[in-house]
Amino acid sequence: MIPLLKRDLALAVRAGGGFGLGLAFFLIVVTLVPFAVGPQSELLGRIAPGILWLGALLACLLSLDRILALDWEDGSLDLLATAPLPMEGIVSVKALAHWLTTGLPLVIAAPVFGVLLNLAAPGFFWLTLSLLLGTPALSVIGTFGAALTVGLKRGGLLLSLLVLPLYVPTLIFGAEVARRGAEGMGVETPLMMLAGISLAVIALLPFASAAVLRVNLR
Amino acid sequence: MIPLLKRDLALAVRAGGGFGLGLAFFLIVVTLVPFAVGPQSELLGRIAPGILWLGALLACLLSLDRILALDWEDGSLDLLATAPLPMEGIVSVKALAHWLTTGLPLVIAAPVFGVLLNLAAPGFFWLTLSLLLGTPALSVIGTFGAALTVGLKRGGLLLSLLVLPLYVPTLIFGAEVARRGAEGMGVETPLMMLAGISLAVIALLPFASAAVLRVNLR
Amino acid sequence: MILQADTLTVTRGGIPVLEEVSFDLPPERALVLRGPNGIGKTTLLRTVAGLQPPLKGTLTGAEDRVAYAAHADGLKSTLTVAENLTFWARVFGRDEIAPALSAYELDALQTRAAGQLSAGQKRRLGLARLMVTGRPVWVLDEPTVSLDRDAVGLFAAAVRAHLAAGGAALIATHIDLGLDGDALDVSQFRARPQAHDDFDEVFL
Amino acid sequence: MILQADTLTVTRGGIPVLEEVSFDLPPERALVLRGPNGIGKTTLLRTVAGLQPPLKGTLTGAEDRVAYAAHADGLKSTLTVAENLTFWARVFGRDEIAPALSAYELDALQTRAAGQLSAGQKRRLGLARLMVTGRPVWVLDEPTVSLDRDAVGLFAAAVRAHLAAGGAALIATHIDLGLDGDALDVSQFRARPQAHDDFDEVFL
Amino acid sequence: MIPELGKYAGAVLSAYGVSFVLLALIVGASVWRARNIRAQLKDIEDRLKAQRSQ
Amino acid sequence: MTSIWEYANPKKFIDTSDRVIPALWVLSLGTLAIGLIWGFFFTPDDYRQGSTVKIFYLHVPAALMAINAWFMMLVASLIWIIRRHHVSALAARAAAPVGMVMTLIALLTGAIWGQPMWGTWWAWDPRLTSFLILFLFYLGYIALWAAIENDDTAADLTSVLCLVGSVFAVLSRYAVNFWNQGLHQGASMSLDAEENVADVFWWPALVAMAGFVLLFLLLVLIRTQTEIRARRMRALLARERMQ
Ligand code: HEM
Ligand SMILES: Nc1ncnc2c1ncn2[C@@H]1O[C@H](COP(=O)(O)OP(=O)(O)OP(=O)(O)O)[C@@H](O)[C@H]1O
Ligand SMILES: Nc1ncnc2c1ncn2[C@@H]1O[C@H](COP(=O)(O)OP(=O)(O)OP(=O)(O)O)[C@@H](O)[C@H]1O
Ligand SMILES: [Mg+2]
Ligand SMILES: [Mg+2]
Repeated sequence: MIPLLKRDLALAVRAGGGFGLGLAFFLIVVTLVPFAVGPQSELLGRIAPGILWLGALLACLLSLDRILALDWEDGSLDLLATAPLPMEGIVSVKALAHWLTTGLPLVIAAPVFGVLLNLAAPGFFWLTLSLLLGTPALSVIGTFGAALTVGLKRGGLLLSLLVLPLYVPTLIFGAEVARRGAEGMGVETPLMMLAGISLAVIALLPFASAAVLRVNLR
Repeated sequence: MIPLLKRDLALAVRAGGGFGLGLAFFLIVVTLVPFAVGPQSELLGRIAPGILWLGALLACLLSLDRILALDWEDGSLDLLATAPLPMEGIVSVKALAHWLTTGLPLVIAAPVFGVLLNLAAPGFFWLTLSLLLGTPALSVIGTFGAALTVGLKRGGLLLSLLVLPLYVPTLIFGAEVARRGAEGMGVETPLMMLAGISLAVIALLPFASAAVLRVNLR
Repeated sequence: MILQADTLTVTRGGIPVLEEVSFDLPPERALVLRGPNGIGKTTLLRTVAGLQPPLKGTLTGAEDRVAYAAHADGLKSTLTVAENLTFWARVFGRDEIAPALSAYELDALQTRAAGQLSAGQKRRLGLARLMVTGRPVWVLDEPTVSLDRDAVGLFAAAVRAHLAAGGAALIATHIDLGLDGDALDVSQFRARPQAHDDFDEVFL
Repeated sequence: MILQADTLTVTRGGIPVLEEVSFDLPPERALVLRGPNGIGKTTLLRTVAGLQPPLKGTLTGAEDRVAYAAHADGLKSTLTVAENLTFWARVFGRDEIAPALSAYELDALQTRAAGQLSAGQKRRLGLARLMVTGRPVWVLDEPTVSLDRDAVGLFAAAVRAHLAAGGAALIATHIDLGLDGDALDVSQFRARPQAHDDFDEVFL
Repeated sequence: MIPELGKYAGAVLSAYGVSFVLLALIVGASVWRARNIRAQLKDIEDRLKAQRSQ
Repeated sequence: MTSIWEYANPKKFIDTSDRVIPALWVLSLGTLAIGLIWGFFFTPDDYRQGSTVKIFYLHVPAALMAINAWFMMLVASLIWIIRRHHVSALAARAAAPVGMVMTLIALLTGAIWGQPMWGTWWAWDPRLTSFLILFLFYLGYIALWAAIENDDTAADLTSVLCLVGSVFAVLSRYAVNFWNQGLHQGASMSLDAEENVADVFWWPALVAMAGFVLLFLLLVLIRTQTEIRARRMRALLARERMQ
């Protein structure tokens, strides 16, 4: 497990590895929003928590097809499947690596982007917390989608189509935490739900991912 | 030229060809926005023109790497380059095919999605018109980006990064037309600018695209 | 322990390509699979490696004892030769990569990124991977593709050393490797077309 | 009209791989390029096809007269055999695909999607493409990869017919094609490593 | 005996119209594809039978 | 004593359904016609909603079938996963487009209804939103089937997607409910409810519902037959190619 994680992280930071590209995409989406909806800061402040969550989600989404497709193309995935690692472990490590290279940077950078969108002061803490709790779920669900589409030619857009409805509950509760937090309202319920979803997904979904990946390798 | 266009359209509608996937992505982005920013219809109506433009732009963006990458991978691009077609013609046809399979469906579907986001009644006409004028520019600029990144492994996210800043002027004027239109204000200036950008880009950018594509094929 | 295939039927895309395949592979032996293009050698090897289940028949002695080398090498072009090899060694719970490097004369290339190797060097690295797995049964699919004569010699020596140490090898190849193993022509197992009358059969 | 290369230097990744390459290719002749892996045959052929400029030297008679067949076939797997071929014919301003189909015995496969062909059939389709271009100079990079003996015969016959009709062919290959063309071993043109003392030189 | 739909006539009729069109589409597509595939399969089975009886 | 699993044999399934289908044609179209004609021509207008109640006879049955179709796919997927009967996997595949059309009818008739009732075509009401999400699930499910060449692989992958998707669909329902308390009517089918619709609307609606169920059954049978034949055709062609 550990060597696989180490390798994936090493690959991510090498040339062309994709570390930081999710972040850049996030930046650009956030920058484009004022151009699209207009520069009124009151309006931007109102939609800021939602847009930041949506931007983070899209940035995650776009990097999903790297999770497994590269290993599939160069044959590593076949070889890993014959190695003494449980498939559930492999997909979990892949999801973890994706989170470390995409989700975590987004969590750290989100407050900075919040400034750009005029996010209300109390919102910063809740936005960061909700992203910290929610992005792992995005990575795990995304790995499931990646495992479903791994053998397909140009699975990228199909992957988005499959994964997005699965992202809905996480997005709703995550954005709700950030929005209520920014408005100074109570956030217990959505926060609990968000944490619950993340835990359940991390505990259970790798089994489904491993199962579909095995089918795809056949 | 014509056979190339015909082939690209035929490929798009065959299995796995990607026709309609851009549309699906657009649908999903538009669906997710209310989950992110909340269901208040007044707020949604205010940001609707901007979000619809942004959604259309992202849907375009995601399908850009199909424009040239597939032909590169299977060697068609090398063979096309040695055929008696000017490279400028090839990239123009590719951009046109992209617009027909991605941009045009978005233009047609945008009013439907406008309903979902509670777009103000006068906005429908201006939204459609601005997309009709603006999406060709998105396709042509995107083709330029695709030509720049064609030989790179996993150029997808890099392509987005390169292209997004180039999309900014089109987005600003396009969204401005839709927004002012929805609010019943005058739209002449941004409309002229939008049309101007599209025309200029269509007339000039193919030369740049052809030049970088030639370099990339070397 | 013997690797044993007993009346195996293997499928590709849902269709049987080889049927009733039986062979024994005792330790210290190599078995060379032969047969024309498209007959189903790759399919058989993938089944032995455990990547796909056989349709019928049983396979014993393969579980967790097989190191598989496919048409693709599973190398990461941005990692160096040593990093690639170390990764696979660790995955199989081992550490030592020096013997594998020297067996394929890769020492001088240790710090070179795999993407900057020539095709033959890449292949040598892919084969060196087998030596760091510590697995007793090597399952090799056309291992000598794009190797020059000297490198084929290195490969044959590595296989002989592996056999001498109690290992076994199952090799699909079109060329003569200079190994004194048994040869098995898989053409004889070619799946017979089945009668089409019975409606059920197609869902086999 | 003669295809003529005069003291050509060709580069790959910015580095010269072959230099001072000169040859003449008159009509009705075939020229077979030989040389070990990695010497630069593909690079030379891409230069002749006009895909990359030579570093030095001149090339005459190639402009708009070359049909190039690379390692990859440029087939679309969701289009049928006939659709693929018709597309390339139209691109070159022609219509007739029947002779090409029959020369490579593809008639029976006309309506099959290219993705469902075997590797050898795909290659035959890729070679049939040359016949619909109507171009006089064929530039072929290892055309017989994955072809079986019969198909190699079909290919040789097609080349002979092309030469008899006044065409020419430049072919890089490792095997014997049974054509009575001249052979050119490109190893002799291998680029010498240059002195690195002078700072400017590396920017060549 | 067309019922009096009042000011909502447009809404009601278009609802029925849209529904019928969609139902007709799915029924039509199902039937058409059923015919098509049935005929194709028959062709292939006949051809294979002919081949084997030679 | 014959077991129900006998119908998992494709041949037997086709033979049996061939016998049922003609009767189903008559039955389903008949019931549907009776229900809709009754509802459209012979029921009074609602005192609040006016003639728009007539949309009820399309909207509610379609909405119910949209959910039931997904439920049927879930059961069929489970049967495939547990017992690996090909007919059930193909039945799930056959049902998906029908379910998607039902979802679309519910969405569109609802939108048309909403214009006079709520003054808007669309609102992000929980029930409406859930249906939109259901529509997306149908879309993804169908796209995945279409994208995979190997039939068994496709059956395996889509049934796992259906399983996981069902869990997430339920989860989304709760999430959406939390996110917005809506303006849509409560459930009319619950027997205890005060707000139960009057019997005059209720009876024709029941008949129309029966019609929709029968029509769904008919379409699924026809389409499953087609899928079986198509699958056999692909297998025969693939074998022929190998010889
Ligand atoms: C556009 C999306 C809509 C969807 C997906 C939808 C869905 C549903 C569903 C699933 C039911 C059945 C509930 C049950 O009886 O258990 C239902 C019933 C109903 N819907 Fe909708 N609906 C939509 C829009 C509308 C609109 C705009 C109206 C406007 C008034 C409406 C009015 C009704 C009525 C009257 C019922 C019957 C429930 C009752 O009688 O109280 N729906 N809808
Ligand atoms: N994806 C696929 N779907 C269906 N059939 C396939 C697929 N890939 C290969 N086949 C068929 O399966 C058969 C066996 O292929 P396999 O790769 O096992 O052959 P092989 O003996 O390894 O050939 P080679 O010597 O060329 O490597 C071939 O006839 C091939 O056409
Ligand atoms: N992308 C690249 N960047 C730098 N050098 C490269 C690249 N690709 C190939 N080379 C080098 O260029 C040289 C010439 O390659 P080329 O493909 O022309 O050889 P070839 O004679 O066609 O070999 P083969 O017989 O294997 O096809 C080789 O030594 C190779 O290592
Ligand atoms: Mg093989
Ligand atoms: Mg070469």
